[in-house]
Amino acid sequence: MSSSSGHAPIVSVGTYVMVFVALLIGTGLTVFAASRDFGALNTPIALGIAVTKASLVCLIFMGVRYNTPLTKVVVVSGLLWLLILFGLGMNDYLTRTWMGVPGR
Amino acid sequence: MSSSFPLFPPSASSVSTEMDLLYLFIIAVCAFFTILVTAMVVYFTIRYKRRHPEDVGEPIHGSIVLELTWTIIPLILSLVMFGWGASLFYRLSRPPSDSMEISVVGKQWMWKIQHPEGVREINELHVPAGRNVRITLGSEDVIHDFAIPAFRVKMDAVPGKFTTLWFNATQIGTYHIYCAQYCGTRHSGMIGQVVVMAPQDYEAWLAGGRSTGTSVQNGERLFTDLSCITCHKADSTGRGPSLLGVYDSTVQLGDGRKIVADDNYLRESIMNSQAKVVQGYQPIMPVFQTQISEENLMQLIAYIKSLKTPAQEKK
Amino acid sequence: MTAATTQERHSYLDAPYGLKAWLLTRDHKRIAMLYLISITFFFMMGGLFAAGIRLELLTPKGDIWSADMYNKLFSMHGVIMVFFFLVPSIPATLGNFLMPIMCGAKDLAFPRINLLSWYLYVAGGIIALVVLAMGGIDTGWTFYTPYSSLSSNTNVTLAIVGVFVAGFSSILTGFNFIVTVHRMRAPGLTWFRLPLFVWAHYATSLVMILGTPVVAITLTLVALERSLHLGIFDPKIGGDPVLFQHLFWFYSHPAVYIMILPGMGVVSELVAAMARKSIFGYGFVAASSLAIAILGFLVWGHHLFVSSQSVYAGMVFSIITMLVAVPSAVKTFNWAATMYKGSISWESPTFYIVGFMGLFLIGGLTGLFLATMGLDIALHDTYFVVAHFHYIMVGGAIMAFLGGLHFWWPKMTGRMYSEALAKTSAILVFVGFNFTFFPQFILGYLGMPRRYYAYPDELQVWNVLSSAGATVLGLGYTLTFCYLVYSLFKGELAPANPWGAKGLEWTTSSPPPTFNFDEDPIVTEPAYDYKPHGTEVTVG
Amino acid sequence: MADVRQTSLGAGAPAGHAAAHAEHAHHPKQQHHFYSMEQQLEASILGMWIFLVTEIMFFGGLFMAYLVYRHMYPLAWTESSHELNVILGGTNTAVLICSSLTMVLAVRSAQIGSRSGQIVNLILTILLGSTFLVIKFFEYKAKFEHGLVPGPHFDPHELTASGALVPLSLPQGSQIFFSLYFIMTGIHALHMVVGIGLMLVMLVMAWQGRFTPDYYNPIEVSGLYWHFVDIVWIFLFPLLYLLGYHFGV
Repeated sequence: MSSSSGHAPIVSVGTYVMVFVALLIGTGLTVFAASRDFGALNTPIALGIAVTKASLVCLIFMGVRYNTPLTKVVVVSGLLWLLILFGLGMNDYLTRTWMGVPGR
Repeated sequence: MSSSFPLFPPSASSVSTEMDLLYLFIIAVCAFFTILVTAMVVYFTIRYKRRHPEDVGEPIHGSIVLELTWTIIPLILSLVMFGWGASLFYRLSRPPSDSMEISVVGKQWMWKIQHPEGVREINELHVPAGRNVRITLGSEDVIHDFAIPAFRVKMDAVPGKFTTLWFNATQIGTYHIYCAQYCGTRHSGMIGQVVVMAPQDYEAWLAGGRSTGTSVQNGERLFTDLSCITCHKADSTGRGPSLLGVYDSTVQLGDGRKIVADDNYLRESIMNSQAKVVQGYQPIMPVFQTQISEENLMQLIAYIKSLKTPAQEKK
Repeated sequence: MTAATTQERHSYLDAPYGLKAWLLTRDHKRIAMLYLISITFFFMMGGLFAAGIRLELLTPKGDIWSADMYNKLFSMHGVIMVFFFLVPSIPATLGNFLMPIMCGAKDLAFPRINLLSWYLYVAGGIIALVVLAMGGIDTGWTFYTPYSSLSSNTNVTLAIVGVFVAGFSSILTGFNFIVTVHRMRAPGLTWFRLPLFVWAHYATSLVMILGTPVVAITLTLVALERSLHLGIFDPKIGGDPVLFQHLFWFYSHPAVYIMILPGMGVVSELVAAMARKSIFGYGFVAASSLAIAILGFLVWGHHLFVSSQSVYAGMVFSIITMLVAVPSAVKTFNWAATMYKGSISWESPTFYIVGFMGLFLIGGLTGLFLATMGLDIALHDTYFVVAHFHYIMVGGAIMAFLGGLHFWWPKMTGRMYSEALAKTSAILVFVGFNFTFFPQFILGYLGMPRRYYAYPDELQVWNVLSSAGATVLGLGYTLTFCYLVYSLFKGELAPANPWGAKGLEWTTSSPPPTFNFDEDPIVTEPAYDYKPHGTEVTVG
Repeated sequence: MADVRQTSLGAGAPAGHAAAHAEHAHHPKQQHHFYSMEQQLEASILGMWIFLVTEIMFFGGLFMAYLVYRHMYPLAWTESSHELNVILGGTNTAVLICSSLTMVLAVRSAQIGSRSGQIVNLILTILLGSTFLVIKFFEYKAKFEHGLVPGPHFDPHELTASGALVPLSLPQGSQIFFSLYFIMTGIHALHMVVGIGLMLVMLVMAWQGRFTPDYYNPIEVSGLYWHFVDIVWIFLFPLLYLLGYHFGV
C-alpha cells in the first residue's frame, strides 16, 4: 500500500482546504443544532457531527486513508477497546435497577 | 470448629450446605485435572529422560482432535460451574419478601446495628433461627464489607448508597462477623459476632433490650423534626408529592423517565433531592446531604415504607 | 583475564566499558541487564515486607507491628511487587534481551526510548522509595476510593505519581516490542516462524498499550481528588466509588496477564528446548496467547461481584471469565503433550518448568472458584484470593522467570552456574512456596479476610504453617541469588549453545556481540525444528 | 508487512547492514540498527500511531467517567453545561481546526521541499495553539470568579444580563460535572502545551533546513500528535459546552 519510498503521497492543497472548510461548517452546524431543542436527539446529532469531523481529520489530515493496512488496524483496535471499556462499564450502570434490590 | 486443623467454617445457614457442595464439586474437577497433568508431566520427564546428549525428540507437531478435546471439555465444565454459581448468586441476591429487616451501618471501625423494633447494638447482631433476615447495609465513610463466613454471605457497604444481603440462620450459636473490605487502621478490629437464638429467646432478648422506639416511630419523629411533613402532605395538596404508597411504585420524573422508587431512590431523593424530581413538582426541596446520618436516613426510609395508601391498607 | 577468548572480546558486555557507557547505552542487552539489577533490588525490598507480614501473622494477636505499620507493610509489598517487580520482570529483562535477537534484529525499533523507559522506571522507583522514607502508604496496592481519596492520611498522591511514571515506562516497553515485531523481523522470519516467546510478548505488549493508560488516568483522578478537591469518586457530592473499581480493574485485571503471559512464553521456549522437540500445536499456543490478552479485557467485573455491581453485569463478567479457562487449558495440555516422546534433559531449567506447571495449574484452576459467582460470595476478599493470585504471580510468573533466567543465563552473562545448587534451589522454592500459600486456600474458605492484622485463634495453625513455608521460600530465593552472582565472577565460560537448543539466540556467541549477530541472519525454517543428529539438511 | 522483509531477502545481502538497500545505505539520517530508511520511517509512523492508541485509552477513562455520571445526573449535566461559555468554546474549536490546517500544510511543505512554507506554517500553528490556550485561560478565570471550581469553595454564581453576579442553585452532581470539565480540558490543555513545545522543536529543525522530501519523519509524526489533540477537542466541545445550550435560549 505504501509507495516505494514509504512516504505518504503528496495531497493537494485543495483537498486540505476542502476538509478545513467542511470542519468549520461542521462546527457551525453543531452549535446551531445545539441551540434547538430536539429532545432526545440533541446528543446523537452532536455526536454524529463530531464523529464525522474526527473521521475527516483522521483520514485526510492524519493520512490514515493513504497509510498501510496495519495503521488502519491499529486505529480501529484503539476505538474497539474504547468501546469495550464503555460497553462493559455501562453494562453495569444501565442494569442496576433490574433486580429491584438495592445494591444488586 | 473443634478440630485443630479446621477445613470448613461452621455451617449455619440455609445456603451453607449448597455452597459447600459447589465448593467440593469444583475441588473435585480441579483436583482431577491437576493430578492428571502433573502425573503426565512427571511421567514423561522420567520416561523420556534424555539418554544421549545428541538425542532429539520425535517430530510430532500436533493433533487437531486432541486440541479440540481439550478446548471443548474445559469449556463445558466451566459453563457448568458458571450455571450453578450464577443460580446460587441469583438466589442470594433476592431477599424473600417475608424477610424481617435489620439495618447495619459500617463506620470506621464498627458495625452499628438497628433492629426494626428499635433495639440497637454495636458489633453484635442477634437474629432468630429459621427466619429470613434481610440486611440493609450503609456506610458512613469508606467501603466496608459485611461478611459472615458461617452463613456464607458477604456484601460491600458502599458510602452513598444502600446495599442488601439476606440469610436464614439454621443453627443456634455464635459466629464471626468480619469486615472483609480493607477500611483503614483498625480494619481487622472490625470483627463482631452474630448470635443465632431460638425464636422465643430472640423475642425475650428484644423485650429486654433498651428500645428507643421502633424504626418507624423514630422515622416519623424525624419526618416531623426535619419539616418534611410541611410539604409532603398525605392528601397531595403540599408542595411536594404525597408519599403514601410511594415505596416500590413507579414514579414519573420531570425529565420523562420512569423509575421504581426503591430504597436507593428514596435515599437519593432525600440526600440529593434535585437529582430526580417527580413530574409536576419544582426542585425546591432542601438537600439533606451531610445533615442526616446514615442511621437516621434508614429510619426515615423505614417510615416512608410504612406509609400505605388506603387501598393498600385494606389488603 | 587469562580466559579472554576472541569470542569474548567483542561481546556486548565488554565493548566500551565504564559507568557512563552503561548508563547511556542504547543496547537492548545492556538495558535488560540494568533492568535486571533494578528489579532484583525491588524484589528483595518487596520480599522483606512480605517477611514482615508473615512474621506478624504467626500469632493471632497484633503484637510485632502496630496496626498502621502492618497496613503500610502490605500496601508497600503490593505496590512494589506489582508495579516495580512483576510488571517489568520478564518483559523488561528477558524480553528486552531476547526480543530483538529472536526477531533477528540488531536492536529494538527505538533504542533511545528503550533507555528512556528504564530511566522512567528508575524515577518511579525512586519516588516509591521517597514515599517509603516518608512513611509509606496504607491504602493497599488497589488504592480503593474513598479510602485512598478521602480517608487515608499517608502520601497517596506521591505514590500515585510513582506508579504513573512506572506505568509510562511499561507503556514504552510494550510499544517498542510491538513495532519491533512488526517492522524489524529478519528476512524469512514470517509470523508463524516466530518463537512462542515473541508471540507471548506481543500479546503482553498489547495489554500494556491498551490497559496501562486507563489505570494512569484513574489514579490521576484519585490524586486530583486528594490534592485539588476535583471530586470524581467522592460519595458526598454524588460520586460513585464503584466507578473507580471499574476503571482500576480495567487495567489491573489484564495486568495479571502482563505478568503471566511472558512467563507462558518462557515456558513454551523451555519445554521445546529441554525436550528437543517441536511445540505441540504451535498455532494453538500462539493463538491462545492472543486470546488470553483479548479476553483478559472483558472480565474485570469479576472483582466486583459483591461490590454492588448489578447482578446482570456480574453474570456477563462471570461467563466471559470462564472462557479464559479455555486458552489457559489449551496451553497447559500442549506443554504436557510436547514432553511426550521428547528427549527430556534433566538440567535445572526442566526443574523450573515442571514446578511452574504444577503451580500454575493450581493457580489457574483456583481462578474458577472465584469466577463462579455464588462461590465468590464466600471467597471474595479472603485469603483464598491471596493464595490464588500468589500461585499465579509467584508460583507462575516468578517460577517461569527463574526458569528463563537459568536457561538464558549463559547467553546473557557468558557464564555457567552450579547445576547442583540450581536444582536444590528449584526444589526449595517449589516446596517452600506450596507450604506458604496452600494453607491460605483453607484459611480463605474459613473466612479469614485479606489484609487482617489480627485474627481469631482457631485460624492460627494454618498461619503458622504458612509463615514456616515462607521461610523456606525465602531461603530458596536467597540461594538462587547467591550462586547466580557467584557465577558472574567464578562461573565457567559458557559455550554459544550449552543446551543444544534451536533459536536465533543460540546461533550467536555467548554473550552476543553489540549488534547481536556477526552476520545478518536469514531464517529458512520454522521454530523448534529439531532434527535427529546427522540428518540436518541445510536448505539454501 | 512481510513485503519489506521480502525485498531485503531479495537483496540477498546478509553480509552486513551497509549492503542492503544500497541506494539508502548512506543516508545520513538512517540509524544503525535499521536495514533501510524505509524501515525506519514505517517504524516511526507505526510507533506514533500506537502511542496515539494509548492516548485514546488515557482520555477513554475520562470519557467513561463522563458517560457514567451523565447517566446518573442528566439534569445536573445540562444545567451545569449551560454555565459554560459556548462562544469561547466554539471559537477555540475553530482556532484548533485552523491550526490543523496549518499543520498539514507545514508537513506538505516539507514533502515538496519548501523551507519557507514549513517555517510560516509552523509559526502559524504555534500562534494558533497559543491563542487556544489564552482563550482557555480567560474561560478558567471566569469559572473561578463564578465559584464553579469544585471543592470546599464551590459556590455557583451566574452573571446576569446587567452584569451582576447572582447566586445560582445547581443540582447535585454538578460538582462532578465541573470536576470533569476541569480535568478533561486541563489534560487537553496540557497536551496542547506539549504540542506547542514539539512544534517549537520542529520550527528550529525546519529553520536549519533539516527536512527534505526524502526525510521529514519528525515533522510528520509530530503532526499526527497535533491532529490527535484537535480530535479530542472536537469531542470535548459538544459533550461539555453544548449539552445545555438550548436551555433558556
